[in-house]
Amino acid sequence: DKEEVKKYVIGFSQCNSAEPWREAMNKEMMKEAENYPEIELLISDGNQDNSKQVADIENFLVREIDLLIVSPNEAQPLTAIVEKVYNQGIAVIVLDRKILSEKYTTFIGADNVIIGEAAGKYAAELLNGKGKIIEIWGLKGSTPAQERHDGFIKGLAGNPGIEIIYEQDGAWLRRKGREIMENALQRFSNIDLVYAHNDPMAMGAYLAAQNAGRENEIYFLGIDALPGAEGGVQAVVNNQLEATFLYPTGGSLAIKTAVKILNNQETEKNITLETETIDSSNAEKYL
Amino acid sequence: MLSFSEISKSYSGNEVLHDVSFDIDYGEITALVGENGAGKSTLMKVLSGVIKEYTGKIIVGNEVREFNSPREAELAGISIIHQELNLIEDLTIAENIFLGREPVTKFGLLDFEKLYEDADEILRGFEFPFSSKTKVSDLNVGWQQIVEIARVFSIDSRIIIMDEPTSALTESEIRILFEKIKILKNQGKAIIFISHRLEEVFELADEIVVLSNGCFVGKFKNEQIIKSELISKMIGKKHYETQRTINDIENEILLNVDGVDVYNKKKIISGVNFKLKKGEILGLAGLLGSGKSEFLKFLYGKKSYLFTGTIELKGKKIIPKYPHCSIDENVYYISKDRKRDGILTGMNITENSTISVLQNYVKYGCLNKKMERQEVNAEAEFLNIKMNSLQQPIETLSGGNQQKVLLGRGLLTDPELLLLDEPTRGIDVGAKEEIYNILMELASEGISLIISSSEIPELLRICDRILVFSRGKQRAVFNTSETNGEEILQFAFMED
Amino acid sequence: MKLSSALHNKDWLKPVFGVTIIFILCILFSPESSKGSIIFLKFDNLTNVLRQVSEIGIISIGMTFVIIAGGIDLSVGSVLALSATLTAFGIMDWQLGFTFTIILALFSGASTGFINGAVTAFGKMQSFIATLAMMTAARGFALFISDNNSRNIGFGENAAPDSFRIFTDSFAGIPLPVFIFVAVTIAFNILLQKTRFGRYVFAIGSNENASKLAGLKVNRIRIYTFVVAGLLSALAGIIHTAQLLQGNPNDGVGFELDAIAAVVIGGTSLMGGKGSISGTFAGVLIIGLLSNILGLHGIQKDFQLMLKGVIIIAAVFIQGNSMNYEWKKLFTKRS
Amino acid sequence: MKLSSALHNKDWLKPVFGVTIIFILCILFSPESSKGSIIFLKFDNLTNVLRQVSEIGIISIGMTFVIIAGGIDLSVGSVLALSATLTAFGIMDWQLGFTFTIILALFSGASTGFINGAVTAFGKMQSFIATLAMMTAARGFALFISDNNSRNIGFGENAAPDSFRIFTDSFAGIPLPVFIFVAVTIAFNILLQKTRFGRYVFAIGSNENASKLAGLKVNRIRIYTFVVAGLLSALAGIIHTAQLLQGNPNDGVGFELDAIAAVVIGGTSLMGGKGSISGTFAGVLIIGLLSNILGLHGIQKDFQLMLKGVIIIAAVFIQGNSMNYEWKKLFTKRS
Ligand SMILES: Nc1ncnc2c1ncn2[C@@H]1O[C@H](COP(=O)(O)OP(=O)(O)OP(=O)(O)O)[C@@H](O)[C@H]1O
Ligand SMILES: Nc1ncnc2c1ncn2[C@@H]1O[C@H](COP(=O)(O)OP(=O)(O)OP(=O)(O)O)[C@@H](O)[C@H]1O
Ligand SMILES: [Mg+2]
Ligand SMILES: [Mg+2]
Repeated sequence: DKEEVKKYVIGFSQCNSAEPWREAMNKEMMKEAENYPEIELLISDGNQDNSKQVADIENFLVREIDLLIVSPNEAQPLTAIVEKVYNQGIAVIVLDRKILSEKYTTFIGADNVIIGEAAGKYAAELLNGKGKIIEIWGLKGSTPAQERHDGFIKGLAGNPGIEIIYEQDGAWLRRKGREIMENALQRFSNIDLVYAHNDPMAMGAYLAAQNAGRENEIYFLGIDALPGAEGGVQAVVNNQLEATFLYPTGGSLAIKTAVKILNNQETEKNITLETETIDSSNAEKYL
Repeated sequence: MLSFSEISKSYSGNEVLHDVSFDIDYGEITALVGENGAGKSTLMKVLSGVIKEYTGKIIVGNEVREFNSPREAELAGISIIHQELNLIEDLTIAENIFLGREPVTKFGLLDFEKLYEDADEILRGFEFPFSSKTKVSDLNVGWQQIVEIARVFSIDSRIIIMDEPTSALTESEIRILFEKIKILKNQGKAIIFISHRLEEVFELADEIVVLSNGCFVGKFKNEQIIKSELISKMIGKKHYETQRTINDIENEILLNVDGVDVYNKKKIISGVNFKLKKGEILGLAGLLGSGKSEFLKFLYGKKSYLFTGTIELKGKKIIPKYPHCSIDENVYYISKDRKRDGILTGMNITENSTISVLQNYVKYGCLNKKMERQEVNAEAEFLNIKMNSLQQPIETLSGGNQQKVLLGRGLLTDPELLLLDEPTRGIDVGAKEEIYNILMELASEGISLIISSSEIPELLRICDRILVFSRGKQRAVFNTSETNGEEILQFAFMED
Repeated sequence: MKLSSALHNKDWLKPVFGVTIIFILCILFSPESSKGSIIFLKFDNLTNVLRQVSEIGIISIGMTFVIIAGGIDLSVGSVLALSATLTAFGIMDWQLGFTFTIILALFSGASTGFINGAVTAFGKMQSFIATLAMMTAARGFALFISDNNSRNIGFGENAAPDSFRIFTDSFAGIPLPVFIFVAVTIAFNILLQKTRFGRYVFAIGSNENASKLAGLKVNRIRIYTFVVAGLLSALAGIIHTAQLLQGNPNDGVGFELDAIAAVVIGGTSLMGGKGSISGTFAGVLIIGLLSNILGLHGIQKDFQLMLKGVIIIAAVFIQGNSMNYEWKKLFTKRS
Repeated sequence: MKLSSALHNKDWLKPVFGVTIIFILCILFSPESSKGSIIFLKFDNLTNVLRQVSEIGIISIGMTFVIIAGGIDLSVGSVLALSATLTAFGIMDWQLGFTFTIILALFSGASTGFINGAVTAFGKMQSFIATLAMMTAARGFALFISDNNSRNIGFGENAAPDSFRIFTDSFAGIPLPVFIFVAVTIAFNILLQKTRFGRYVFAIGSNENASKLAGLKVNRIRIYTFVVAGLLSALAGIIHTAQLLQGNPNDGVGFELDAIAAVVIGGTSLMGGKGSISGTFAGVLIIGLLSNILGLHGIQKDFQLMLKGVIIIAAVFIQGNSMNYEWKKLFTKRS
């Protein structure tokens, strides 16, 4: 019966399910997991709180999981517990964000700096080396926000004509994106491009501009490129966002890799997911 | 010697004390009397550091003193029992008595053993039936008042102020209190005693100071003034005691209480049996904790207690459950615990008066405030409430006037049966007389009243019949004309 | 004496006064556009402020009732999310049409409010706990309905009916949510100040015991206050969905604190028995103006937060306390 | 009478009773391991629960003082973040060494607490507002210090001194934070129950006016309660840093609600004047056990949230109300 079939328990510690990108990751995993009747997938939500995520993993340990997949909220705080799991002989797949140790089985993830850089280069090209940019940050003090910013600056390098005239913390929220843009629109009569650290904030900014009748004079760039009606790809197809940059969740790959590991097959230590620039030229095929 | 020198105080432009000057001697009991709102409490608050903004001087010994807080006054040897209860309900009796002066062990921790021992010791002197470990919130007003008194007795002060300490007490506690006050007097302390019960004043005081409308009227030696003279000094006019004309009580029975026992886990009231006619006034007499208040609360449905026996109102069996149901039956109740069960703090006089009858002022779904004000105004005039305006928050009225507002609240509901617990608590002689007249007039209009009171003379004055409780049991019912104070007390003291 | 009693009775003067001062400060500290005009005063900016605060404003109006009655409602943010989710799914997936979607969303608010009130009143539970539980449960329910997905609203075939656009439209340059916010403020101000129910709300917040003895149906009144709060949170949820063209079960986090803050800044006491809708309106505006002026300056988050802390205190002093404590004294000195 | 007074005075029985029931329920509903043992009861799991709640627990103890005194402290989460940030920077960047770092962090808590208290007491402001402002400002200050970055703690050369490891160590299999939590609980229980200060905290929360009339220095006592809350939040911040090996200015968001919830579930009234440390301890455990058992089951988030809502209500009934309302009546009749 069922108990017999579910040989393996995989615990996935997600750091925050309240974000669309991460929820997409969860969904991808659940869908993939359905292909393997022998595994049972437990997903916990860290609520964007390091302590909570550590507790979640501790609970997994008590539950005697066979494999841990973890997408850390922050690297350092999760390192010790992940090491502890690994040291107990349980395989660990680290997703999306690394930990500060080599004690894991496989890392799967994309590189935020590279994505930011791609966005920066794309922006520089769009603006022909001259223009005024609004940057809407993810939660300040969080690693991805910092990296997406750093990459973007790197991508813009060598374009002294391009200037970031206004930046605010949008905490990854569509509502904040809209509010920040509304203020920016009042403040600046000249805005050429908006770079938001994720698609929902970019869409929020777009709504604000649309409301002010200025959506056509501004380019909107987002990050994540989630598929589906709610995702950034659809927004590109709708001509709302100029482009979005794929930040693959790695969800299904993580499950596939997990199954390999559980079946004692060899896996690579580090799997880097490729990013992709999605604009009107290729959006349709990512829908 | 303690002297007040040209003390003035005003609120919102209204002067409530006007150049009051007089002296008080140590080793004497000085009574302070005056109408409701005369400024007695205000003057005492000035003396005890509660009110900081006033003009004039307070001279203690030969020194002009200005107290910025009650604490400073207490350190200077002045302590006070306020008119309104000021206890910390969530603490125990002992903790209240020694608040701010708790004994500590040598480790700096509270010495609970000593705390409770000392408190019990003090309370024993008052024949207090509860352990000092009881939480104050579990006591009724009378007992709380004794805790307040005990608190002041535990402080070694030279000047002791008591603002209506007896208004919630019955005869036996008052006797004990007076004995204690006399001991203090003999220790050479100055005692300022405020009361509206003039018999007490004459019994206790050496000197009597009269205030009227915020002005000092005079200081008299007890022996040199008689009651009627004192009253006319207080209220500025001649005072008549109208006698109840035992009138044509209708024969229709409004309320029939038949063999009622009330339970709250155990039996708290038993054997209540009486018929109340339309237009009749029934008095409830009894000692502190005898169950008379509890019975009124039960009849009104303040709490839904279990009971046996039957209660018929207008020939219909009722089970008292909720106040709003009682009000629908035209029964209204006014508690003696103004602060806890009466006033709506922060709301004004109008709002406090009409809260039970708002449906009368609804027009197009909204309240017609003009109509509301007019009716309250009329009511306030009828009750002779002393106030600045109808917009005044109720807690800024003098105690007696708050009581009148609450009475007005009840009258506005057009009751057929009024249940009044100590309706004249804290009300001055003149106003008391007014209220008696009002109550008797209500009765003559066909309203029935049940009045619980700790003042037997009061019951004897206005009631048609008096029912005596002791230890939760109905002991007797008398026709007022056929009994006297001693007999009632005899039954009130009855043990099982 | 005249001025004193005018100030005493016309309590709405105080908040107006407070907001006016904040408004003037905003003008003084506003950045200027390249052409030297005051950005803060631009018509568009002012309507933006109003539109941005409209959701939290509507919620705060409901919260005012609960708080005056001596309670608190922590579930408003989750109820907003639930209503927003129901709105999006109702209009897009379940094709309920305009009217039924709105009814469904409002109903969700009314029933969560009812449960809050019933648990508080009959369960004799502190409303903090009852609504904390609802805060959790309503969010869970929103996630359940939506399968943890946000739902975008589109127009056109098989999507939202055009009538739904009304929520995003502007009239005379002013977005509908602003009108709704103002209308709600006026209507509920009347409810609080001019009706029996309003009076009862004050009474039970002031002294529950005395109210019961005066014949008020305390439990029922308390429940109604929570229903008001729930209904208005749901209304805010509908507007939220229309504004962002998305119903997101994860939205509205932290709104309870914002709303309570607006109410309290508006002079309503958390101890119950005191407060006003006009005060809350002022509190909402003060918070909105504050965010706006800081946002216009594009101040960095750390400084923005530190400044905001200081300004909140200052605003409360300007708006409430100064009037309560000092000014009042000035005016009420006998003379 | 004997039993009655035992129950009446020994208020700690109530929470013990409540937690015991919850504990038993956790055992009953625990998942089983593959070998059939009860997972919930594993030693590691139980110490996990204790360690997980230790931070919020320490904060809740401080919060209890503030709430009993009739106030509220919303700034605890931000103060934790500030202290955590200062700890990390103090020990890593500023090389203050163990003792001075701890002193600095605790000092930050004491001073934010002092400011909270002073603004509340002397500014005559509702503590909700004063601490809301501090919640914002302290977070801003933490971000400012750290330049919006979290700071990792390492050991070895030029890094944290080894003495700092004590916070992460275990003794007899039990982590130090658990010992600290228990010690804080005991010490502050004594402070609340057995000292004058403790009595005064109850007094001002129960009736501020009467306390003033009785000569208590109400303002000073109120300030002390906030200092206690600030200090303990800072202590939690130090532990937080040690546990996660990181000082993060964005941490501690929402802790204020968790802490208040624990206090209120523990039977302390938000109206002030009533409450106990043992109740809070129980409240903290109840919340911890609840999260643990839900976490162990790996239930989906939406169901988890809905369940949690229901269980909170149930827990409060089991732990507080049943005892408060029915039992108490049974036992406290004098006879
Ligand atoms: N806070 C206040 N604001 C405005 N008026 C006040 C305030 N406190 C007292 N008053 C007014 O001062 C006057 C004197 O009140 P006070 O309490 O001293 O009277 P009293 O002589 O003690 O009367 P009673 O016998 O009824 O207790 C009253 O008219 C009262 O309305
Ligand atoms: N809240 C309460 N809890 C438990 N017992 C109570 C409570 N209130 C009153 N009692 C008890 O009920 C009995 C009747 O009290 P009640 O207040 O009716 O006395 P009373 O005759 O009216 O005296 P008083 O003059 O003090 O009002 C007393 O034994 C009293 O201790
Ligand atoms: Mg008086
Ligand atoms: Mg009584």
